[in-house]
Amino acid sequence: MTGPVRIAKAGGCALPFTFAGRSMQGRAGDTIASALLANGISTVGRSFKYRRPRGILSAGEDEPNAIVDVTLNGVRVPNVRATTQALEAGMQVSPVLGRGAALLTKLLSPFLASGFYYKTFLWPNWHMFEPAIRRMAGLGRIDPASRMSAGPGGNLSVDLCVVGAGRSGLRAAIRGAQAGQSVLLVERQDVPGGSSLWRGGDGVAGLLSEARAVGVTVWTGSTAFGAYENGRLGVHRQGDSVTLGGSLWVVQAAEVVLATGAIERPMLFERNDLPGVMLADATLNYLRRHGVLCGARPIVATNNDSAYPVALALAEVGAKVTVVDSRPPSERSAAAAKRGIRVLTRARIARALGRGRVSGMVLADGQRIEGDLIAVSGGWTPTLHLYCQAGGKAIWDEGKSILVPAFPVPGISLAGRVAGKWEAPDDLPWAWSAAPEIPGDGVSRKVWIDLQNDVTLGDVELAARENFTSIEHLKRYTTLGMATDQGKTANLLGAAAMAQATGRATTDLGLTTYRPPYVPVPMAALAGLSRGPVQSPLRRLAAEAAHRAMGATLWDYGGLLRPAFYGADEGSIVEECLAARQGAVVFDASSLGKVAVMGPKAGELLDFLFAGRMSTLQPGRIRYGLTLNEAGIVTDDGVVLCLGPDHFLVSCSSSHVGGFVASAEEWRQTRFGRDAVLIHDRTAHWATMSLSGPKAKAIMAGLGIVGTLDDDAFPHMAFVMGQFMGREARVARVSFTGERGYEISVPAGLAVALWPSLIEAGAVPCGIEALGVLRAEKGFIYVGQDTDGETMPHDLGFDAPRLKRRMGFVGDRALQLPVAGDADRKQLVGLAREGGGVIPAGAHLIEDGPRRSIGFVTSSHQSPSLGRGIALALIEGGRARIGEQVTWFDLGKTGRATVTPACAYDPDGSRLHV
Amino acid sequence: MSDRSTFWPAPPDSITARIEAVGVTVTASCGDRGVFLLSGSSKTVAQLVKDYPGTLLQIAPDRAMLVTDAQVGLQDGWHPAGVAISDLSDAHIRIDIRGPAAAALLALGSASLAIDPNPRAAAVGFAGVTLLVEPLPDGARLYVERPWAPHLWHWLLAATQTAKDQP
Amino acid sequence: MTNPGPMICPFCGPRDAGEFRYGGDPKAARPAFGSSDAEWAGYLYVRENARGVAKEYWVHSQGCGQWLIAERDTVTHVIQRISEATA
Amino acid sequence: MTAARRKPRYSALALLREGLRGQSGWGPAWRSPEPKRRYDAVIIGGGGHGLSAAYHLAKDHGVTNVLVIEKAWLGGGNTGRNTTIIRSNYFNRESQDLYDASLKLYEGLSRELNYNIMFSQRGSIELAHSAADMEGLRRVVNAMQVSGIESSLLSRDEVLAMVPLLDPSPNTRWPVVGAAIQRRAGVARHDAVAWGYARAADGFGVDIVQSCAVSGFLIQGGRVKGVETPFGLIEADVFGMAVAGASPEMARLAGFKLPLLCMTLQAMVSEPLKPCLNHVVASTPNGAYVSQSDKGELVIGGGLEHVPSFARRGDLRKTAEVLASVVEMFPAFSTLKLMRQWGGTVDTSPDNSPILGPSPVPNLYLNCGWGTGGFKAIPIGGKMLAHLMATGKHHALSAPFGLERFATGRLIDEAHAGVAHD
Repeated sequence: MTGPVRIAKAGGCALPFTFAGRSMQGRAGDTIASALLANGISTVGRSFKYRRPRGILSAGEDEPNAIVDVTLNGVRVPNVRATTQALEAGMQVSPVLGRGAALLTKLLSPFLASGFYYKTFLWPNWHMFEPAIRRMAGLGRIDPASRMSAGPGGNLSVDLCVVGAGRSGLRAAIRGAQAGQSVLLVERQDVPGGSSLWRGGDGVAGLLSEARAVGVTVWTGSTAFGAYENGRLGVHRQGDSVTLGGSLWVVQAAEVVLATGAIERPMLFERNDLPGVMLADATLNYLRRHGVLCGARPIVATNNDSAYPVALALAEVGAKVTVVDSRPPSERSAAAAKRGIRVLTRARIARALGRGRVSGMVLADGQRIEGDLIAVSGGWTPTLHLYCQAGGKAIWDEGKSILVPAFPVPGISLAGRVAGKWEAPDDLPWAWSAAPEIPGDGVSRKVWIDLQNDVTLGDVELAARENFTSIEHLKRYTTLGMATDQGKTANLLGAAAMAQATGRATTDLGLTTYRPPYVPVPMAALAGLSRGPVQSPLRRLAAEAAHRAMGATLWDYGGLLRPAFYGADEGSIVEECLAARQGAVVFDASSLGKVAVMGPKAGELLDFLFAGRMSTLQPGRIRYGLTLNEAGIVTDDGVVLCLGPDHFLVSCSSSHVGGFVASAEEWRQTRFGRDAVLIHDRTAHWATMSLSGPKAKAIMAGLGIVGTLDDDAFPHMAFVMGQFMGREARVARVSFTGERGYEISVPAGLAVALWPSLIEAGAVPCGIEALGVLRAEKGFIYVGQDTDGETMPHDLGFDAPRLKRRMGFVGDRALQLPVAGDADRKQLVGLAREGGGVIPAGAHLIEDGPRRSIGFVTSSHQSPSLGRGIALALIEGGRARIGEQVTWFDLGKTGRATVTPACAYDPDGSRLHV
Repeated sequence: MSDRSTFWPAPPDSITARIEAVGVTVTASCGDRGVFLLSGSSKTVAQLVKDYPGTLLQIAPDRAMLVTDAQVGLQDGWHPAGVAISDLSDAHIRIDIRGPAAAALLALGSASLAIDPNPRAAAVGFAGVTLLVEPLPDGARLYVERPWAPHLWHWLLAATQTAKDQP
Repeated sequence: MTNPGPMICPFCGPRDAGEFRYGGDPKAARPAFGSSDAEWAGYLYVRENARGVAKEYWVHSQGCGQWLIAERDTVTHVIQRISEATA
Repeated sequence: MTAARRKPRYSALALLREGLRGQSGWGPAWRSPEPKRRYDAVIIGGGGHGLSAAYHLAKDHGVTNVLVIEKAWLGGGNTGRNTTIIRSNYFNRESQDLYDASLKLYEGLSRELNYNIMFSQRGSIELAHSAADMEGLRRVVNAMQVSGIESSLLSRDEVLAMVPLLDPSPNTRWPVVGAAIQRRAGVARHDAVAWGYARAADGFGVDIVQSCAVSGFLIQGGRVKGVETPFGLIEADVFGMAVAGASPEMARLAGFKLPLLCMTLQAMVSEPLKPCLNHVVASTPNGAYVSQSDKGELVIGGGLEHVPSFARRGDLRKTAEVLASVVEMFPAFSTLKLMRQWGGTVDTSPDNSPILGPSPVPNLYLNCGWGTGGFKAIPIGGKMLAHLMATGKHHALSAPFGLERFATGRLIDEAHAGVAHD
């Protein structure tokens, strides 16, 4: 009993590797599987549930058993499919399922039929059994320290994409290129040729050079793993090593031709899971491509003609071949016999023999046949995966005994064996199709259908008995087809077995849904460039370099990278707050929106977008306002400047600029008319530095940007134009800190000049953290933090739109809905903690008997200027509770606080005019 | 909360920044041109373009961006002639991507440029942001708004560091 | 028969679908201020959400910014017609 | 009335007995009868909610002359497509009461149904990557604690100790700053929930008919008299609708429209691994979440694709976006491969809260609008629909979720409360 051995002499250079700790040698051009076979390895792992030994079944992406963990250059890659992964020198290959618990499961196996876990583990509860079950389950082992990189990938648009560079694929690509189409040909293997590489049949080299000559782009080591909508294909291109993720290419193809061939089916007989049972086509692949003879005394078992060339090839290299053909004698069987091959016809396999590896088989009529390899061919299943993913439906054609497309899918056509066109290459007319043969009654049911998930014929029949008879129930109840090979060799056999068990035709049962990816795809390749700072990028300030130069700490504020504070640590926030109240501070407000609204209906559009009227705004003046959605909920707040007749500038808050522009454009284009009003987002053109504090006016005087600073000529909520470094500047008197304020806007190119000039003029740099405290002291809101998805204008004290039943703006009608008048609406108020401390933001206000939440703290800080904690909160009927005490709750702690008006600092606003 | 200024790389200097990669050269520039967003009837826009020669990038039926060669003082606002003007001279950083491999890099950034490298309208989605494309004989000039320029630059750095062993 | 391919913007031409954003149901007129609460709720929240060809607003947000009306099959995502939305 | 009294009880003993008899003694988990012409109650939709409603009609209200109609295969809609997460960390009191009642039912469900649904209360962790995220989570944790539902905040070090594969470095796109955890939350075997309820309901005599699509309603005098099916007209006194993504279509057949928008929610799994992740981990800002199934696959989900769709399959761009976030948070996952990706059609409501209660047709009751959060609500969704159908009145827990809330404007907003869904 010899098992697999390398018979061909020379070949690629030697490649040392280890398997389960034992050092071995393969050679260049080997897959891990062919190298293992060359070293006489039969068992490559153990099955999921019964821990039975598993040997290599196939030579392609349909392999269920040869799943290994591979470590190379210190990187461990779990669940590598040995049959498609090229061998590399220095690989440490380890089988996935160790021997552990094999004896126990062998004893328990009669009790471990499919779905047993649904019927037990009820007492005491699942948590007691789960850890053990999880340890037994799972395949590969992840290494926390291992990392895999991937290429950037790309997008490609072509007229025609052909999948599969076998003969049919090459011909389709050439036809397309000759017809003037741009053609991409995608081939999974490392060289074009498809099955002709081992099935023989010349002409491939000629076709390949012709394809290249007419301009076909050929990608090898590339798998079209997914067909998505509108003719888009996901293609994974392998990296040069197992430790590299390769890259994701998205191919937009007007037409797709699938020349993806077919997958050989195993046969069903008792103990068909023994190592040494292989697909016939695979044994030919290993012989012709890797010089490996998988068995000295192979038994070729088949129900179709495709196995005869395999038998002849094995015989040619000296193997003692026996053919077991379940069909009556035929011209094919006679020809083989003439070549000295022992052929048994009308012969069915009953049982495989051997411990740990095949030693022969017993036929249905009791005959015993010795052999060290059973090469099976149970028929072929067209690889219709991408057609089905793209919206097609594969149905079993009882007549032809193959899967066929039920209806055409636009843009997708089939070529070659996937289309059931069986005329084989040139001289070997084969009939490959055959109906799957399911063992009848009175035969052991220990017949394996899904080798990786250990699903037997008995499991399928148990599912039928328990009425899990839909194909989807069969899959989910028995886990048939849910392993890493996704049932490529099992699904159809499962369907045929369930059909027989329930007296139906395989066609009626249908198949489970084909889902991407066709083969597992590295997550690193799918992530592509989206790593680190390139993932979910932040917007940046024009003056960022200047802030960095001053050692600012930068944080993410709603999608923007902004200075949090300028000192060494968060302690400097207090100093910045005090500087604002006592001297003057400057903060970078460049991200505030500057959206121009122009045209005859500009004022009318703004009246419609804002809860208060804007069209009455005079040139040079500024007005604060709220925008709502049609449900009356506050979506943003901001100021509007009137720059001139029919020319307004909306300064919305930094994180809502995109939202405001989108909403304004919706109403402009669907209600007001494109010509009547135009919207230009000028935000990026301007940099805005906001100076505020009692000394702000003195500093402005020193800068000379604007002519007059006289309060009558230049009052609060007005703006004037000025000059900075020879270019136009705009200075607006608005205040978000409650202090006198001058917002200076200059062209963005001058940002890095304006910021230092304000610092040199005596302004203290102020970060967003301090700004958060200053505006909270004033009770000024951050929409989205101090408001939630239910807050309406009157909850914030803007009662006019609702009470005056103002009409003609977004959300107007919603302010009259019953909910708008509920007494228990949450209203924005201030809170002063008993004893002066800080109530954590996120704390709730509670009422007892029974305890329930009546609101929550939205903003909370220690106020350096007031020397106590201040907070804003949304509380049910808040304004009516001003002056009352409430109880706050935070993570189990409670305390008291007094409800105050939202504004805790300079309520009458006298500071603005100091 | 830790300082994020190390994770988010400092923005490149938008004059001297340059990337040299296999088959592609990337350079940046900004500031030295008058750039105006024009909206209004095509007649009035055409008249303006005649008076202020430069490149006109058509963005939408109702807007186009005029890139003049000099700092020119077109007045912001709504003009009775029925055209709206916005001075966006400092709004964009111009990034030129040139060389034989430019087309593939542009296609990686925008599947739309893979479909049509010379789009009828200038605005496209590129590396997750919306920017303007001016096709060049050997590549393209991208006009990206300043807040997104650092991201685009770091995306270009990542995209051009193609390891040779990953296709 | 070719694939439906990328989305065709009436102004910008064929573009990757990722540049477009769904903009809601094309509403008839906005109910008058005096409409009933139920009418307003219908305008705000009730949608056709047809299975099959549906009339939808789309916005070419990473492009010309135009609001478009598309007739799109909500099962196959194939767009049969797309045109500029008008006031 | 114990459940499934006419069914052989599942137990280790029964397994032992059947193990020695070649598993031949197990009868059907549920029958597949031809439907009768008339029932007391008909439930449209043989998913988790529909089967749970049938079970609760029999168990809570003694109504057993019930038919469940499923257009395809039992549990084949969203029940068979979700990422199996069960939790009740919601913001509003009405949602907390509803989803926590569901969690409590789940805690006893395996024994109640005599069917192991493998509910693994391993804790659901929501990551914060900034101080602002932490404040948002604190707002929800406090809301839950005030309502008496266990939940707490975790420090950065506690999170990294529980989830060692997370990238601890401050220099990653999603630095771990802390998290919120609900320890009673976890995952379950989703198919088993549907099969457990089906078996128990069948045990009470409920008829479950698959491959039976409703093609129309016979409405007389403003009430539903019967439903048109491939088996002809089937009449009943009261009807319940629990069809999730098919809700708009079913409503149209009954002559009204709903405030729903059906979209695709994607899910995906890695190849199976030895145990390496012992909690559900979600990230609010990037919307990705991951847990490990008992078979070893990493079950990964991400946000919605905001496009009306009944395609039940996701776009490659969204798959790549979700995986990019997961790999950035768990760098070791870069060595893994995506094994399978699919989609379900989720019926989202304007406030991300369900719609439970009478429809505009008096004797047709609604259970829909669960959006991305339907699986965790199967036990309570069924119990509420059963109560409505049996009594004609709301249960206290379902009252706030009636269809009329959209006219009064009293929405239960779980969209803006910053709670990551599913």
